[in-house]
Amino acid sequence: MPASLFEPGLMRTCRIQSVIVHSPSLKSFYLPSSLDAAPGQFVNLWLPGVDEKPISISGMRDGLMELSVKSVGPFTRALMDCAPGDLVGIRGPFGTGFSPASNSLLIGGGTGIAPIRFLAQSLRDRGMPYALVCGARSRCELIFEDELREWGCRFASDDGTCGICGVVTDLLDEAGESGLISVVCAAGPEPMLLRIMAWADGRSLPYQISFERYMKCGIGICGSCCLDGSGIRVCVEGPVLGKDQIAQVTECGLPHRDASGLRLGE
Amino acid sequence: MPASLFEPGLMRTCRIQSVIVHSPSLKSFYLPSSLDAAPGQFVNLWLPGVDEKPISISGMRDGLMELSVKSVGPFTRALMDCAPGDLVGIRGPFGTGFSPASNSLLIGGGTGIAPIRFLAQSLRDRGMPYALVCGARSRCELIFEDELREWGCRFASDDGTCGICGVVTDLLDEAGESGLISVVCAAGPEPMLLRIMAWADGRSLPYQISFERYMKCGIGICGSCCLDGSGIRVCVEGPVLGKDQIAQVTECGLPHRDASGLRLGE
Amino acid sequence: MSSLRTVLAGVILESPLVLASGVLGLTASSLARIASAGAGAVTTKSFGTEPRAGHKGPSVVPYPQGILNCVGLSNPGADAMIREIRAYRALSSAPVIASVFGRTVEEFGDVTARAREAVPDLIEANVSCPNVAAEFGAPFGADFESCAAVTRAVKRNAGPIPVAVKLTVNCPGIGRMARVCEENGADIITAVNTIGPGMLIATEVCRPVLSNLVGGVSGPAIFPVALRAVWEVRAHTALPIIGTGGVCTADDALQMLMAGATAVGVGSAVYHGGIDVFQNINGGVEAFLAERGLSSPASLIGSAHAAGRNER
Amino acid sequence: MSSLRTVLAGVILESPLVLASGVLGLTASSLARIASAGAGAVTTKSFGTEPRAGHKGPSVVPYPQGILNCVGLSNPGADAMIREIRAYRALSSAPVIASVFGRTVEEFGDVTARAREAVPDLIEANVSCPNVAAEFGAPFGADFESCAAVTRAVKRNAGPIPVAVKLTVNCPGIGRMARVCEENGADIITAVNTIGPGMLIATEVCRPVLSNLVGGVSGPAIFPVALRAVWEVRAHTALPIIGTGGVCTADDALQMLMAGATAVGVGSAVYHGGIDVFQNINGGVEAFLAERGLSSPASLIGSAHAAGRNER
Ligand SMILES: Cc1cc2nc3c(=O)[nH]c(=O)nc-3n(C[C@H](O)[C@H](O)[C@H](O)COP(=O)(O)OP(=O)(O)OC[C@H]3O[C@@H](n4cnc5c(N)ncnc54)[C@H](O)[C@@H]3O)c2cc1C
Ligand SMILES: Cc1cc2nc3c(=O)[nH]c(=O)nc-3n(C[C@H](O)[C@H](O)[C@H](O)COP(=O)(O)OP(=O)(O)OC[C@H]3O[C@@H](n4cnc5c(N)ncnc54)[C@H](O)[C@@H]3O)c2cc1C
Ligand SMILES: Cc1cc2nc3c(=O)[nH]c(=O)nc-3n(C[C@H](O)[C@H](O)[C@H](O)COP(=O)(O)O)c2cc1C
Ligand SMILES: Cc1cc2nc3c(=O)[nH]c(=O)nc-3n(C[C@H](O)[C@H](O)[C@H](O)COP(=O)(O)O)c2cc1C
Ligand code: FES
Ligand code: FES
Repeated sequence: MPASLFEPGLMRTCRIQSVIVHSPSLKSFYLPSSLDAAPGQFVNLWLPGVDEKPISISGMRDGLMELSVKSVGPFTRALMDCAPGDLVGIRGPFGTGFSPASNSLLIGGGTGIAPIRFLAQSLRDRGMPYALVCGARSRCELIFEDELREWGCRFASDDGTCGICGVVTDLLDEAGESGLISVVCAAGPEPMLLRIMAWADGRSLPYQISFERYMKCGIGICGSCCLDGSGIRVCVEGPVLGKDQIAQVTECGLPHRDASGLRLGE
Repeated sequence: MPASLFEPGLMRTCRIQSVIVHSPSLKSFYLPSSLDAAPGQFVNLWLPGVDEKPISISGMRDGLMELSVKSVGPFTRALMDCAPGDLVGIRGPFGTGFSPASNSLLIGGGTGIAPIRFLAQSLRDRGMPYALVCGARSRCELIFEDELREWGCRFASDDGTCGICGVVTDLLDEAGESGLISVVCAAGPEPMLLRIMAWADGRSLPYQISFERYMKCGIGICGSCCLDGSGIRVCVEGPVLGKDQIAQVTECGLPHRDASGLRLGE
Repeated sequence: MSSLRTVLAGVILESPLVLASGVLGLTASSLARIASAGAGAVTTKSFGTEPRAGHKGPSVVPYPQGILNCVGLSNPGADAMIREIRAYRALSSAPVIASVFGRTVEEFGDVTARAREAVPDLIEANVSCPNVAAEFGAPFGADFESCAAVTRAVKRNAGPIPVAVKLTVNCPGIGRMARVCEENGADIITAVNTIGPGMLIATEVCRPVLSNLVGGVSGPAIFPVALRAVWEVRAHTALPIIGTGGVCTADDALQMLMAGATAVGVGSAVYHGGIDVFQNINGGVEAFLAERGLSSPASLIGSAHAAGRNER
Repeated sequence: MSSLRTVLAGVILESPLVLASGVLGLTASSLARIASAGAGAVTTKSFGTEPRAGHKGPSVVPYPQGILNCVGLSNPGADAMIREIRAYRALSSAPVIASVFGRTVEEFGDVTARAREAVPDLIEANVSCPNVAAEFGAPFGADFESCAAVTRAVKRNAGPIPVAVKLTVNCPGIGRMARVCEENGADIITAVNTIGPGMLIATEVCRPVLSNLVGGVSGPAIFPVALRAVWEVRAHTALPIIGTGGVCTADDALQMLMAGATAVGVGSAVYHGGIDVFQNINGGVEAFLAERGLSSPASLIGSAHAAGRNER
């Protein structure tokens, strides 16, 4: 049998090379990787003995893949204890990425800053102009604040500890004015994404939005991540979806399905 | 999973395109084939409902693979009944081929003429000079007599019905004189092959000899075709073996092993 | 003109391809998408009476020859699945198969009664789940007695809806097991579920990859085993068969039909060949039929049995 | 310095790799060639008291994920194999395993007595052959009773030569089967034989490809199933295991060791990776050991069991 070509679905293990502590519950992990990944794509990260969960790639540089994670439950808590040298498993990269375009308006909220930061990194590398706004509940939940500021980012925080006191959508009009916007690229909590889409729709701007849904397989077969409407699989056709795809989704803003497939609250 | 590259071991079916009747018990079959095969290689031919047996490729032209077969038992007898349009299975090409060289002396005996004819065909295509001698028990056991004669072949037959009355090795000295011989390439009954090797050894000529042994798998795992000595697999390292490989074989000229693996007479 | 129309226990499918249970079968939208992608019928994820989260990750991991999974019996429960089946009807006209499981014979009866509320076209009993009442919790499908009991319980509560029993090869003889199902009222045999189970170990970390240690094997690796199982079922029963396991190409589907399948399950191929795999297989089967002047797949069903042993 | 030296039931192997039975195992020269290619021990083709030609062709047919074979129990008989084993001694110092089978318990005893004349280092009982005395001719390995009887019969006649029993996954529980073998005197468990069986159909000719219709499945396709079987055997017995099935790479071999194998069988990989596969696997295992400062594969054996379930 011929040696099979690279299959992203196969499990590979590697050692964490270094860790950046943004805050005790917000860290970035660097993994050696020769993968070719686009901003917006994610990996399934396996902590042996714990669980495997989808995590966006937040940067790719010098053969290192960066993952930026916030502690919200058992898996992410266990990850906070990981140190350089620890072995983890990686499958992916999975899903679709953002299509890089000049004059993109990039919007990241919370851990959604992760893929947006990778996108900004890659637009900068290509010399493509962009506008960038990021928000979080509080400064301590912001990743890469200094770097992003250097990259021209405007900030919003619920508590006013960083940038304007408010939500990231409050910055949209201003950012929209600052230049000709060709496309809106956003990732973050779904209520924020809904507001961004409404804003962009009002201006007839195209958009690319990164969605999160409960995921198991990452390879498009288990059905956990399928969106009501046209049955789009967030792990394959997403996580980044365009306006036309999103138009077919009938569950935007609804509570997500859980591990059993049950929609919360149903 | 990536589409697998072409694997010669897999079964493929095709329809017999045409048949040449050399004699009621000696026929050539033409099969559509896009395979790249070298003279000396063989295929496993499956007659559905009958058996699967190794058969040398006797020619390759215009997308047709030619197999020339003599009726000697149940399988080959059933093959004599096959007509254009009949479906057969093919696996291969298997094994090693002859290395084409200028001034080769080609010697075919009996059904061993089959691979030798393919070799002559390919040397002619490349414009490489060769000498060619073929023998059979009787004219009616000779395949491609007219064509071979056109190609400058000298013949020998046990009963004198074609060429000299005698065995093909009787022609060697003469063929050897006719020019500078760089290598001897032979296929045929093992006693003939032994005489050819002795003749070539006497003249310090290199040789490439095609062997036949009982075969099942054709892919080098069942062990049926292994030669005593260094354990060469005739289906993979052979059927064409060079002088150095043959020097390690300790069973040349002995009765062959049968389907059970038992050497006949042991 | 050849058509792919297939009649399965009286139910009409526009293609013999059936989306296998557990693959993209959790929601109405997902099922409808696969139906419009070319499946003649779609099967829901197997559901029980109550929601179950299933195992942690990794729970679905490919290896180069196939896929291992231990999602097990994770499902949103009968209430939710009934809602999804009903919602599906508004989205697609292709038949839908409700796949059910229980941990006891009674539970199989109960969930069938629930499933019936949704009026699926077929009910499929997944007997590969462990029988909590049996020694070592062996699967129902591994034992003639318990498989018979499940078949009866499901059949009793399914009313007029035809019942498929989905068998595993991990049993003393799948042909005889199918016969037992037939004798106990099954209308269809689905063969097979995942095989194995199998394991993969991550050598760097020196531990099994799957959270449950082991998982069922599916995908191209298992195709020959599934094909043989279908052949055996055909040799032992007159029931229509949904031949499932490793089917990725039109040639695979044709082999299943010739071995005795009336319909052909497709699951893991969605990974190996994408969602287009349904259209691709349909196209290949249609071309095969057209070349031979056959008007439907029906005449292929079991046709390879006529040839007998490969020795004249 | 790491070495690959492995002690298997007291027999010393210079590598944990063992040529699996039925692959290039008919003749002394072939066995010796594989030993010098890097196998730590070699196993003969399974032989019975009398020569058997086996099935017609096609009897060994690859599919993209593995190999199907129905060469079955074709073998040149005990007389010839004894000659080959003796001749092998002149050619190689690597241990040789005589694989034997019988169609009755008595035949197992008889062929073991014959095999013993050749003084092999180990005798392996292939219990995947049909028990002609059993209902439906089920294989000895499918039934606790008959597997126990064979183990006793072989052990009785093997004298001081350690006995391996080679199990199939087609049984009610391979772990418990291994335990039964242990209780009845087995010194080693070989796990596993081919799985399935499987079938392939040539759709153009509408008939099964293998002359025997079905054949055992081997090669990379079956690796996860074989690995799980080794894990189960390890969990149920203290016997050393020859972990066999689909091993093609050093990582596969390491997984087998970590699952509990002391030695690792390699068969079909000779097709998938050529005869160099032994050297390549040895090299990879050696590198893995060296990187971790381990002196031999022994410390890896069963090491993945320590990790337990993948849930903290
Ligand atoms: C495509 C994608 C990219 C993501 N990228 C990032 C990232 O870059 N950084 C980051 O911190 N987080 C990211 N997440 C979210 C991350 O997967 C969850 O935070 C994580 O799974 C929580 O697991 P837990 O055990 O810590 O918490 P839990 O207590 O199990 O869950 C907390 C919440 O996390 C979400 N979640 C849990 N399990 C899953 C799952 N299997 N799939 C999807 N969501 C789940 C649910 O909303 C749940 O309510 C991403 C999720 C998706 C789908
Ligand atoms: C590499 C190779 C190339 C060959 N090329 C040709 C060819 O081009 N034309 C041709 O006519 N014949 C060729 N043969 C021989 C051909 O395979 C046998 O004639 C055929 O297998 C006989 O089968 P049967 O059932 O007709 O006769 P049987 O009665 O079964 O056997 C007659 C004799 O054929 C040989 N034979 C039988 N089965 C096999 C087997 N599985 N493998 C090898 N030899 C076998 C044995 O010497 C046997 O005594 C070749 C054989 C080999 C090994
Ligand atoms: C991720 C996954 C989940 C599955 N879940 C179920 C299930 O809930 N019920 C069931 O009967 N079969 C289930 N199966 C088995 C499939 O329906 C099918 O029988 C098996 O995978 C073999 O077919 P395939 O090779 O085409 O996938 C599942 C298979 C996979 C890969
Ligand atoms: C062509 C072939 C012949 C085999 N013959 C035997 C045999 O005679 N006795 C036996 O115990 N196992 C036999 N086997 C099984 C192998 O020894 C091995 O258990 C199985 O193939 C799985 O390992 P693999 O995937 O490395 O080949 C045979 C396998 C093949 C492929
Ligand atoms: S995570 Fe399984 S289909 Fe998307
Ligand atoms: S024919 Fe099987 S090894 Fe050569």
